[in-house]
Order: sequence, then structure tokens, then C-alpha cells
Amino acid sequence: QAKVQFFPSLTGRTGPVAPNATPFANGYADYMKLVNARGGINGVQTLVEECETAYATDRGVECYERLKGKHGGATVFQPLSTGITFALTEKIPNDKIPMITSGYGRSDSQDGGVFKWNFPLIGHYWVAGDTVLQHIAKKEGGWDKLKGKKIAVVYHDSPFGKELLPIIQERQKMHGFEVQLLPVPAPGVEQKAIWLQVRQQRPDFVIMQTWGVMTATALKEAIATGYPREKMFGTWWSGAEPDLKDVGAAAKGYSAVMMQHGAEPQAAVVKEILDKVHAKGQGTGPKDEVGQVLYMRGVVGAMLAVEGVRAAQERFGKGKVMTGEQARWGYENLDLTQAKLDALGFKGVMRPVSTSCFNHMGSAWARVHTWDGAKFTWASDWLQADEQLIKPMVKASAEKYAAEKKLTRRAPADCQS
Amino acid sequence: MSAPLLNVNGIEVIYNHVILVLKGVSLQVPEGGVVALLGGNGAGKTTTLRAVSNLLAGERGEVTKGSIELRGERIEKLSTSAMVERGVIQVMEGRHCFAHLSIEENLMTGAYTRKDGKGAINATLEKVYNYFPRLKTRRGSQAAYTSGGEQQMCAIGRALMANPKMVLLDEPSMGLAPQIVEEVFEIVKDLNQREKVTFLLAEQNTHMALRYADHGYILESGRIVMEGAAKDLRENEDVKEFYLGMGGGDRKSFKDVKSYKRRKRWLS
Amino acid sequence: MSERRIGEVILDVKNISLRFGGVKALTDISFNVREHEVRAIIGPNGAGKSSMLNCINGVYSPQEGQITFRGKTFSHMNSRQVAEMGVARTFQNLALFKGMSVLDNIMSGRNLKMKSNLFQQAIRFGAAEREEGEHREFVEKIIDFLEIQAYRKTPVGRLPYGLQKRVDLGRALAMEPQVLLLDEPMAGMNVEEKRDMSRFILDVNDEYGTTIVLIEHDMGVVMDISDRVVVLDYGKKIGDGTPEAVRANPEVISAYLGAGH
Amino acid sequence: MLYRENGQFKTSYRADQQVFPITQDRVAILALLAFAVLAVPVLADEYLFRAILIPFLILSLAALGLNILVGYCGQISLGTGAFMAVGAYAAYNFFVRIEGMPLIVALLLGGLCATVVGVFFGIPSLRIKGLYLAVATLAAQFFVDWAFLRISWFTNNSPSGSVSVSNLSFFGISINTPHEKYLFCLGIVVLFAWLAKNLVRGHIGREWMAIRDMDVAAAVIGIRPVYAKLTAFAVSSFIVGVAGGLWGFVHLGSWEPAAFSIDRSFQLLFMIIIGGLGSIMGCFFGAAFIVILPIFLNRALPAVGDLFGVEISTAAVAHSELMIFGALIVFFLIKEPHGLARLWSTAKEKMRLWPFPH
Amino acid sequence: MGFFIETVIGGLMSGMLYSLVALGFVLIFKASGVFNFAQGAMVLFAALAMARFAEWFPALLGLDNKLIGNLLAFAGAMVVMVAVAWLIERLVLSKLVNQEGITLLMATLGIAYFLDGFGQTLFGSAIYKIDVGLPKDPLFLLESVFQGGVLVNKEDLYAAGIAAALVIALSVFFQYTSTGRALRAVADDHQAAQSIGIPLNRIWVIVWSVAGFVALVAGMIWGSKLGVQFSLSLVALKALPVVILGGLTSVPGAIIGGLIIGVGEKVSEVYLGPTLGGGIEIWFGYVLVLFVLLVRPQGLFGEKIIDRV
Ligand SMILES: Nc1ncnc2c1ncn2[C@@H]1O[C@H](COP(=O)(O)OP(=O)(O)OP(=O)(O)O)[C@@H](O)[C@H]1O
Ligand SMILES: Nc1ncnc2c1ncn2[C@@H]1O[C@H](COP(=O)(O)OP(=O)(O)OP(=O)(O)O)[C@@H](O)[C@H]1O
Ligand SMILES: [Mg+2]
Ligand SMILES: [Mg+2]
Repeated sequence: QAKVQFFPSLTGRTGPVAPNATPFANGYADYMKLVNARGGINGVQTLVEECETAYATDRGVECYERLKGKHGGATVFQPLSTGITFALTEKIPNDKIPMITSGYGRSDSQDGGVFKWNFPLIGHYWVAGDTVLQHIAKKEGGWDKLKGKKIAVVYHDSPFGKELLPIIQERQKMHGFEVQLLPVPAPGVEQKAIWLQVRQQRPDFVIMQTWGVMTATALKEAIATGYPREKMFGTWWSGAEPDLKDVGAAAKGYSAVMMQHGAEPQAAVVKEILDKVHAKGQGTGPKDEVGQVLYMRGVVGAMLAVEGVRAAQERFGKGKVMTGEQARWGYENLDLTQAKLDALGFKGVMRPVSTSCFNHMGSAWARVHTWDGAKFTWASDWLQADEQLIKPMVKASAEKYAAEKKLTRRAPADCQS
Repeated sequence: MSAPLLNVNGIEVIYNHVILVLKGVSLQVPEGGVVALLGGNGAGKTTTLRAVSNLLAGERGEVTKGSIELRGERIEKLSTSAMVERGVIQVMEGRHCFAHLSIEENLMTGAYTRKDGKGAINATLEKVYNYFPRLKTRRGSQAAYTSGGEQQMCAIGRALMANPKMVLLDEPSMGLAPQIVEEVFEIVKDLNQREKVTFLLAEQNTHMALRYADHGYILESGRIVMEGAAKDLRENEDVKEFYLGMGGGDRKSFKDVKSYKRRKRWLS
Repeated sequence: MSERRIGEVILDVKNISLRFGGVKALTDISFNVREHEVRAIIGPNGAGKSSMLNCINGVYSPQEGQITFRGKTFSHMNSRQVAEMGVARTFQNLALFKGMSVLDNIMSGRNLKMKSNLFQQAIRFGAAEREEGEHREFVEKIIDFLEIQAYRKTPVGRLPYGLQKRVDLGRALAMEPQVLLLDEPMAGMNVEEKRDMSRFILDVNDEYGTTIVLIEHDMGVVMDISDRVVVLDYGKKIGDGTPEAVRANPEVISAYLGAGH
Repeated sequence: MLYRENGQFKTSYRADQQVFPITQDRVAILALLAFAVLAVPVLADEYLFRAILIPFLILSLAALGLNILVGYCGQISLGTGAFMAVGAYAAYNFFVRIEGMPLIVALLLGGLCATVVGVFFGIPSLRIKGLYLAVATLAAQFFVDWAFLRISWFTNNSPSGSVSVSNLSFFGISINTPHEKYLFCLGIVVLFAWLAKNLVRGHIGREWMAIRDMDVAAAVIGIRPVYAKLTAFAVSSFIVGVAGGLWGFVHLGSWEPAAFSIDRSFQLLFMIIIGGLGSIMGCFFGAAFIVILPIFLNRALPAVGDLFGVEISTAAVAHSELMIFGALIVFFLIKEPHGLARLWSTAKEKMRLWPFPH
Repeated sequence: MGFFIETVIGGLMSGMLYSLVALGFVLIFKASGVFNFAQGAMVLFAALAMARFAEWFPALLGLDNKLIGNLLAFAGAMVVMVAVAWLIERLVLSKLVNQEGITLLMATLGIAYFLDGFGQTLFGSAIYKIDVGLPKDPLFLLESVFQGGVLVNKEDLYAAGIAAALVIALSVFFQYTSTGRALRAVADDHQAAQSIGIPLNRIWVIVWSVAGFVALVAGMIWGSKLGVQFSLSLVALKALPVVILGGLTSVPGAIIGGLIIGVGEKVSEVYLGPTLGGGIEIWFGYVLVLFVLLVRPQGLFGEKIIDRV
């Protein structure tokens, strides 16, 4: 019997965020197929089984329970929902299954000393917040130019949206700009009042932490109130094709910070997927979606999930199926050098990722892209979130969590296991 | 007797899949006749009328056996509105006025199925107001805020508005003042004689019913236990005793009934 | 028949006027009811009979006038206060609790007398259960009395009309009222059933000494069982007196009885 | 054994007033309980516990609370999610802010806080009725959700507004494994179901039902609408609050206001309608229908697909699940508009008549 | 001042859009006593049909006139909605005659689930576009009076006009025709209405078709604002307080309720929001409704709730 490594996939193919969550799930599935076409992880085939959460926490929990023990045990979960992440964070230590939450979930889970099983690989909300501010500052000509400026933050009124705020407030203290918080009640189909306030206050910039239909609505209202799109900056869940396609040319000039990758139609891995998966009629979604922003995020997520297992195999036995616990070690000891990434087909898409016991993020790089009316183009260089700033915030928050839960911080010795 | 207008043939009715209420009821109503359906509380009079007008479905009841024919046509499967189109209309027990509509609007909805134009409808409206002057004075008030008797008149008037060929009257006298009761029966007589309207009349006021009907059926626990020409029934000793309150010849005072004397059961 | 001692005035209605917008339901009505008597109210449809009862038990508040009950005078009381003073009633358009069984409907009439609190009821052992049992016994007597044993557990909505009327009466009786207001209790009954009902009413009146105020359209019943009769016509009182006197009153004849009676 | 009540004569009213007057019923329910306590822990796997049984039990409890208000007292509420949230967040605050607070006490205090909020939002019911009231209670839903997001004190100043608990125990017995959680929930649910049953067959229950069926008549026989409605709100929100606490503490472990969103309120309302308004049993039927059926469909559909050799995509499964679920709701309502509990009792009635058709 | 006017106008426009959805609720409730939970799903379903037809028809027929394409799509979607109405009557309502309101409400919920699943199966669950050529650019009025002028959204303006026209037509229909009267009778008492020969099945097909039409118009306008996708069905939640404020049975009430809620929501969010931390519009409408109901339990224009023994 062929050896298989099971990667569960919690999808949001229906419900309020379906247009955004579907490409992610497709990318995830396609990359896994590609891995198999390449011969698996040292010969171990990957297996994906999906479970539909419709972006609802309780359904997510049910899916987790359903999939965690299947096919020899789940390797790693990627719930694609902050709510589900919060709920699973309480469950995974008992079940000994790691969870990757690239770009969402708990920012403080970067601290592997407290969150042994969580991996916000390559970025979390605070990285997004910091880099988007850096980008704005750069455009203005330096942090000092932000003093006295007014920045409005339009955010999803939920933990997902609120997680962004601490970093903005931290930066606000440092640089003396003014922040106007504008929460948008979910699902965000009605934002007139928000944008009227924007029109009245005339902030110099608007940062958007939105998701799903909320992003498109925000853009449309901005257009309707005449707020310039050039001054609007989304975080990485607020700048993908489904959000902008419908608005089209009118959204020209809108930018969003990207968790390293953006839309990557030229990347080698994309070509390979088209070749080895889609050309064989095994593509999961429509062909033209391959290489789009959220599709790529699924691909990157899958790649990280696979590479963790590969790393674990180095230690626990090449060509063996890894348990969740072993895979966790892999994620904690990821060392994806540029060369390795390039070889995997991620040249120009990603920068090196290297995790450790106390750093479960492994990389804090981002870029900003801008909508030109039909597609995204890069608008910034690589930006790196300020670790000096973020580390203490992560630590403080993680400590608070540990205290509430009466957890003790992992001893360095524990890092060896 | 010529072929009956309505022929109910051994029907059985079950409510809610389990409660058997009619256990084989058969009756005939001749064209242009006035037939009374008598019987105590819970005998199944209302159920019989509902079966004829096809209002059982809403009560989760169904006819499980037997047949009902109107002018020879099987009608168990028709909808109530189809029955109204064939000129058969029921005045429901317990009034059932449209609470939010005014008295006049209530009456006008009665004419919903009519196609003979505004003038004719208005004429009927006038006729109904003539029958029940009280309704005219209260024409503008919401039905819910009229007295019980006024609602009863409204329900009867509403049915008359449809210009029916046959009326199924379920306890028309309930809650009406004696004068009005008399009047209602006069209306029945009047319509029957002048417009040849056929009546099937479920009544507790046996006295009145048998005075105005040509024929009567007595229903008990879901079975017809006696039938006959109205005048024969009036003379029947049992009917006299139990339905007319005149056992032994004269009317007994309500005060003097000493014990609860149980009615003689014909069956069961 | 035992000698029924008609007592003092227990309920005194003075100059009651009630209007709904333009409709004058009652105009300056006064009458009284003596302890232990059977008092009938008659009148054509829409005369204001039901409204009168509604004023007495606090469902409507009359614009003018007062009601004195056992020496206590009020122009408006809420229904509960009236109930506490011992007035019960039945309704013209059945007002039973449709979703409840016959037993529960009648038990609910005992509510005022049940004292156990929420916690005792939740636990149910002891006080609450004992109380429930005691009242159940009383209610069973009423059920026997009304001969509806077979329907105890049936939801009232499924009962035929006539039995529902009986349950309505049962619920009122369960309150052990001093004064019982009956709004057309015999509508929709045949002669035999009316006889039974008359018997019930007279028995209640006899055995418990309950005072009865009765609205009824069946003249036979009214004439036979009532001690005194009030006649209303379009909100005005047009007659008051013994059945015989009322029956002879020409105004009453023309307004209500019609030639036949 | 035939299902009959013939031959089972009651010699006292007390015997007649039992919850299950028919012996067969009593035996069946005891057997069911024994099965739930003794056999299920042995038979069920972790998935069944965590994903199905525990949420089923907790939501049954919440439905029970709601049914008291809607089914028994006739006051339609769409604010259930809010009262659950109050229960959960209040319990959370008692639990983390007071050192050594026992779980069960925290949950009950959470229930009490929900009671207070419930009674407050119940006051309008004295004037507002029916669907109007239902929408008015949505004010509670939205306001409470908003408050828990906005007022960071409630969430112990967590930046995201999400809170979590762990290391639960009950008088020294840990309740962290699915097993223990299940038994803990089962205990609470059975206890509350019993208390609730006692209430609804006591005179307070009759007051509620009287108000539901006809409030004017209820007033005339001396029932105070104010008292009846507010006690219903109080009892209901207490139970709902405890259920909210359990949902947060035992089922999710970590939650945000979205766990008690308007969807939850609707879901609970649907449970009691489909299960049977005014029926304790109905809450369980309803919860089973609404919790388990979608999961069942979700799992069964791909299997059915396999049978025919077609692979059904996740989205197609989800969509078919919605369609079948919707169709089944309609189907059962047509079969029995008063809910599954009534369907069940009609079936029993038929069984009683068997083998004679009527 | 200019800004205040702008906020009020913005509120009025939003309110008008809420009314459009609210109207569907009112129609069905008024005509059959059913609180139609599926209204949101119907809006989504209609919009999905229209969006997809606007893509498919021109492609099929080789058309490229946008107007004709849209008209065809609209007509096609209308046909679909009539079919839906017919099926709902046949399969659901006709079997639930004379049942309590809450049972019917639950049944409409079943319908809502079904339509959600069915719509997405037929038409897909990605985000689709309805482009009926409503202008999207802002319009500035009174620029001479206030600095920056008063901003009005042209798209909203058109939408408001359409909504107003619909409402007037429907009010007239209900108040002055005999079918309107029959519809109100049905809402009061199914059985009595049946007993006098009102054909419930036909009435219901008509009403649900009209409601389908309203849903289609609402779906078209909201869809062209938001894009057509699942979230569209959630606008129903915005319409709930509107329905109740105006009164469940009043067509004009839906409009006035919408305007009040729209304005109240926007003004409160803009002026009170910042002090309370924002996001208050989600509950403002409901709390407002709560207070209004305390004074008028039947909403502003609803029929008085009858309470009589
Ligand atoms: N909807 C229903 N569901 C169940 N049983 C019903 C229903 N309607 C009537 N019944 C039962 O059917 C039997 C006959 O009732 P029906 O109403 O036909 O009697 P009736 O002769 O009209 O009596 P009344 O003179 O009191 O109106 C009764 O025993 C009643 O309990
Ligand atoms: N709540 C109300 N609002 C408006 N009008 C009312 C109200 N209650 C009663 N009325 C009117 O007052 C008048 C008297 O009504 P009431 O019900 O007292 O009559 P009644 O004497 O009991 O008649 P019936 O014998 O027909 O029952 C009627 O014309 C009725 O329309
Ligand atoms: Mg009858
Ligand atoms: Mg009256």
C-alpha cells in the first residue's frame, strides 16, 4: 500500500466568503497534486480531503474533529478563518496536531514558547500592519512625515479586524499620526456611514482590514464618495482579484500589502501546475484562476505544509509518513533557503523562511501591489516588518495568554523534542 | 324524489390520521330543498359540512371512505373555491369574520367569485343590508370590534353575497337574539322559495330547524341514527323528548330538570 | 328545591358609560345584583351585554360610572384584582387556552389559590407536589360534575364547540367564585344540553351559593332560571325586574322578544 | 411488548401526574438514560463526542431555555444568541477574575447575569407581541454582540476580543477529555430538563401557557401577565445563559461574539419549531435535526456519490446539503406542522391503537 | 451643515434600498400572513439568475447590445421567479393551509435553504456582475452654498426612484382593487377565505410572483451595487427593522420605515459612532424600532393588533 501523508483542507467554498476562499482551496489542492506528480515527499504521496466550513466557527470545529484522525492522522490544519483558529488553538495541543495560519489567526502565536502548535508562517496581521505603514511612510518620504497626518482604519468588526489594531496603535505612539477607527459590522454590505465619515474627516490615508464582500463594497463606496483610491491601502486579505474584478477600472490605484507573493502568473510553480495538473484535466478550479493572489496563497500554504513534513523526514526518517507531532518539529525547524525555494518553483515569489523554537513565523517580508484597473502590479520593494517592534508585542501578548491559561513557557530543552 | 343535488355516500372522516369522526354518513339533499342536520355536541355535524365543502384539509382531516357527489359529479377532490364556483358555499361555525376588514369589506369579499358586475353586487349588498339592518349601521367598523351577534350576521351576509345555489349553514342561530334567529330562518325560507337556493343546515336549535326544513337527519357519534321528513321527526317521541325538550307532551321548565337524564342512545 | 335565600346587594353597577370612538356601547347603566341570585342580562345583538361584563371584570374601563363589589367601590380595577375579589367569568367567543388539555385549562382556574414558588415548583418534591395534588382533587370534582372525564387529557382545541363551553365553565368554577359571570353559556347547544347546563348553573348556585350573572338569548332558559332580568338595548337599559314583568314590558317586546314570545 | 396504557390504572393523582404516566415510556426513558450514561462513553469515539454529542447536548439545553419562552409562554425571541453570549462572557469574567472560582459556580453566575439581561429585554414584551416582539429582541442580539466586541473589559482586555478558557474541573474532577465533557453536559442537561419539565407542568407552566394561548382570558382568571412573562424570560434566559457558558467553556474553549451571532439565535428558534413548540422532548428532537442532519448529509453525500462512481466536489456537497436540508424541513412540516415531537406522539397514538386502525 | 444634509441624504438613499427589500416581506405577509424568511434568498436567487442570464443570453444569441441583453436577462429571471412562486405554492403552501404563522415561517426557512443551495448549484457561487448601466460617479449639489457641495450618489438616486414607483403601484393595488381586498382577507383567516371561494392557490402564486418581481428588482439594484454573491441574501437583515418599524402590513410603511431607519442609522453612526467606538449602526435600527414599538406596538403604519374577548 502506498504511503500517504494526509493534509486536511478546511474550505469556505460556500457562504459569505466563497469567492475569496475558493481560490485558496483550489491552490492548496492543486499544489498537493503537483507534489504527487513530482513524486511525493520523498516518495510519500500527499492526500487532501476537504471539509466545508462556510466560514463558520462551529462547522470548522466539526470539520477539525472529523478530519483529524482520518487517513492515518492529520498532518497540519490550515483553517483560513480567524474564528476557527481561535477555537482550534485550544484543541490542537491535546491532539498534537500543528496548525499553520499564514497571515491570519493569532499574531501572538508567533511565540513558539507559548504556542507550541501554532505557526503563523511568513506573516501575521501585525506584519501586515507594520509593512503597510512602512510603505505609506516611504511614499511620504519618511516616518517623520507622518506626524500629524490622519489615518483612517476601516476594519471588519470582529477579532479578525481587531487583531490589526495593536500594531497601528503602537506605531501611532511612535510617530504621532492620528488614527481614526472605523469598524464595519459584518457582513459589510452597507458602509455608507463609514465612507461619509471618511469624506468628512478627509483622512490622508485609509487602511483597510476587510475580507470578502466588504472589500468590494468599501471600494464602491469610496468611489461613490469620491475618496481617491490612491490613498487606500488594504492588508493582505483585502487585495485580491475577486474583490476588484467587479469594480474594475474604477478601483485603479488601490494598493494592498501582500504576504510576500502577489498574483504570480509568471512563476515557475504556476507553469508547472498548469503543465502537470491542469493539462491533465486534474485542475481543481478554473484555469484562469491559477496564479491569482488567493490561489497563490493556497499554493504557498500547501508548499509550507509539505516542506515542514520534508524537514521532519530529515530527522525522523526519509520516506516515512510523519505524525502530526513529528511534522510539528518540521515546522519549527523550517529552513527554506532561497535556493530551495527557487528549486521548488517559487523564484521571485518568496523569500527565505527559517523558523525556530521561539519564532514560529520564520519571515516577515511583504510587498505592496497596486491595481491598475485590470490586474495587479508591484508598487514597492520588499519591506520587512520591524522585529524590534513586533517581538515585544508578541511576547507580552503571549505571556498574558500563558498567564490566563496557567501555562508555563517551554523550556529550551523542550525545543529539542 | 328526483336525483338529489347533493349525495353523500357513506363517508368516513379521520382527523390527524388517528381520530375517526364520521363512521359512514350518508345523506341526500334535493335541489331546492332545506335539509336539517341535527345532533348533539360532537356528533360530527360540522365535520360533515366541512367534508362537503372540502374544508377538511386545513383541519388536517380527510375523507377516507365513501363518496360525495354534486349533481352526479364526484367532488371529494375539488378545492373549496371550485365548490364555490359550483355555487356551494359554507357559513362556518364560529363566525370567522376577517378581523382586520370592515364589515362592508367583509361582505364585499364574499362577492369575490362573482362575475356579474358591480351593479349586481351592489344590489346584493343592499339586499343583505336589508336583511340585517344592524350591519348597515356598523358597516365601517372593523369586524373584530363588533359584537358576537353582529359577527354572526356578517358571516351569513358574506356567504349570501356570493349569490349561492346551495348554502351549508353551520349553526346560524348561535349567539343571535331570538328576533334575529327568526329572521335568519325567514331569510332561509325566502331565498329557498324565491331564488330556489338549497340549504343544508346544521343546527342545535332543533325547534326552529325542524319548523323550516323539509327533511331532517339526526347524527350521533358520527352516524346517522334517524332520518325523515321534518314533520315526522317533529312528531317522533324520542326527538320530542331529547331534541325539542317536550317529553310527555308539554315543554318542561329548565328549572325543574332534577337530574341529568341521559339521552337515549340509538347506537353504541 | 331548597329555599334559596337571596341576600344583600353584592354587586352594584352605577351610571356606567362606555364608548369606543363614536360607538356608545353603554350609556348610563345602573343595576344591582344580590347575593345568591341568578341575574340575567338580555338584549338584542350589539346591545352592550358583553361589554357590561367586560367592564365588571376589568377588561374594559368605562369612561364614567362606578362599580361597587361587596362594599368596595371602584371605577376601574385590573382583571387580577377583580379575580382576587372572587369574580369569575366565561366568554362568548370561547377564550380557552387552546394548546392546553382540558385538565390544564381547568387547573389554571386554581392558579390564584396556588402558593408554591418557582423553586419549589422546579424541584417539585414536597410542597409543590402536595399542593398540586390537592387542587387536582378539587378540579376532578368539577370534571365529574361537568361530565367531561373522558376528555381530561384532550387538547381543548379538538373538542366540539359544546364541550368547549363546558370546559370554559369548568375553568370559571375552579376559581370558586363568589360571582360568576356567564356570557351566553348555552349558545350552540341543543335542548337537552341546555337542560344539563341549566342544571349545572342552578347546582352551582345552590350548592356553593354562587351569585350568577347570565347573558343568554334563549328566552326559555332565561325565564325559567333567572330571578331578575336586566334588558339592554343599544347601550341603554330598557327594563329591569322579574322575568314575568320583563316579559310583559312592551318596550322589551318590541326591541327584543318580538311577537312570538 | 405491546404499547398500551390499558390496564395501567392510576390509583392516585400523583401517579397520574408523573412525567411519563405510561410504564413503557418510563422504562424506555430510563433505558435511554442508562444507555447515554453507561454505553455511549464506551461506544462513541472522540469525533462523535466532540463534534456531535456535546454540541447536540448544549444546543438542546439552549433550545430548552428558548422553548420555555417561545413554546410555553408564546413570546418569540430572536435574542437567544445574545443571552447565550451574556452567559458565556459573564461566566468567563467570574472564572478568570476571581481566583479559584469553581466552574459550575461560574456557569450558574453566568446564567444569573443572562437572567438579568433577559428580564431587561423582556420588559418590552409587556406591550409588544408576536413578530414585532421577535424583531424587537433582535435589538438585544445586535447590541449585546456589539458590546462584547467594543467594551474590552468584558474580554479581559484581549486585543482581538476573543477569549478562551481551559483546565476545567468539577469538584476536583477534571473535565477536559471529550468523555468527561460529555458526561458533564449530559448531567447538566438532564438536570435542567427535569427542572424545566417540573416547571411547565406546575402552575407557573400553566400561567405561561395561558398567556401564550389567550392573554386576556388569562388576566381574567387572575394571572398577572407581567409576572408570567417576566418569569418566563428569567427562567428561559437563565437556562440559555448556562447553555451559552457551556458552549464557550466546554465546546469551543475559545470564542468570540460571532459564536453567539444572530445565526445562532435563528438556529435555536428553528430547533424548537421543527422539534415542537411547547414540548421538552421537542427540544431534543429539534436539536438533533438541526445539528446532526447537516453533518450527516455532508458525510453521506460523498458516500452516495461513490456508490454511483461519481466524485462530488466539496461545493456541490455543500449546496446539495442545503437543498436536501431545506426540503426535509418542508417535508416534516407538511407531515406534522406542530413539529417532530407531535409526530412522535401521533406515532405513539397509532401504536396504542394498533392493530386496530382507529 | 452641508455635511449633515449629506448624511441625511445618504441615509434616505440607503433607506430606500432597504425598503425595496422590506417591500417583499410586507407583500407576502399582508397577502397571506406568512413572514417570508426566504425573501433574502429570493433576492439572491433572482439576482444570480439575472447576472448569469445577462452573460449567457448574449453569448448564446450572439447579441452585443447591452440594453437588450439586460432586458432579456431581466425577463428570463422574471420567468424563473414565477416558476419558483408556482412551485412554492404547489409543493409547500398548498399543503400548509390554515397552519399557524410560525409553522409557515419555518417552512419559508426551508425554502430559503433550498433556494440558497439550488441557486448556487445552478448559477455558481463566485461573484458575478450585474451592470445595468447605473452611473456610479458622485454628484455634487449646492456647491455654491456649502464647501465641497452636498454629495449625492447617482446610482442611489435611480434606485430610490424605482423603489418609490414600485411602492406607489403596490399600495394602490392593495387598497383599491378587489384582489387586494381578497389578499388581505387571506391573511386574516385562510380557512374563511377559502370558504367563500377565494382560490388560495391562485392568490399565492400571484403574490409570490409579485414578491419575486420585487426581489428581482431589489436583487438587480443591490447586485449592481455589491456584486452578486451569497452576501446579497444578508441584506434581508437590514430590511427586518424597516418592515417592523413601518408595520408588517403597510406598503407605504415599508418606505417610510426605510427612510427613518436609513437616516437614523447614518446620522447616529456619523455623529454618535465616534464617541461610542463605532459600528453602532448595526444595532441602532433595532433599538430605534424597540422604542417606537413601545409607543406603537404595531409599528408606525401597521394594522392595530386585535386583542378582544
Ligand atoms: N380539527 C380537529 N382535530 C381533531 N378532532 C376534531 C377536529 N375537529 C373536530 N374534531 C372531533 O370531531 C368530532 C366531531 O366534531 P364536530 O365539530 O363535527 O361536531 P359538531 O357536531 O359540529 O358539534 P357542535 O355542535 O359542538 O359544533 C368531535 O369529537 C371533535 O372532537
Ligand atoms: N373593543 C371594542 N371596540 C369597538 N367597539 C366595540 C368594542 N367592544 C364592543 N364594541 C361595540 O359595542 C357594541 C356592544 O357590543 P357587545 O359585544 O357588548 O354586544 P352584545 O350585547 O354582547 O351583543 P351580542 O349579543 O351580539 O353578543 C357593539 O356594537 C360592538 O361593536
Ligand atoms: Mg359544529
Ligand atoms: Mg356578546
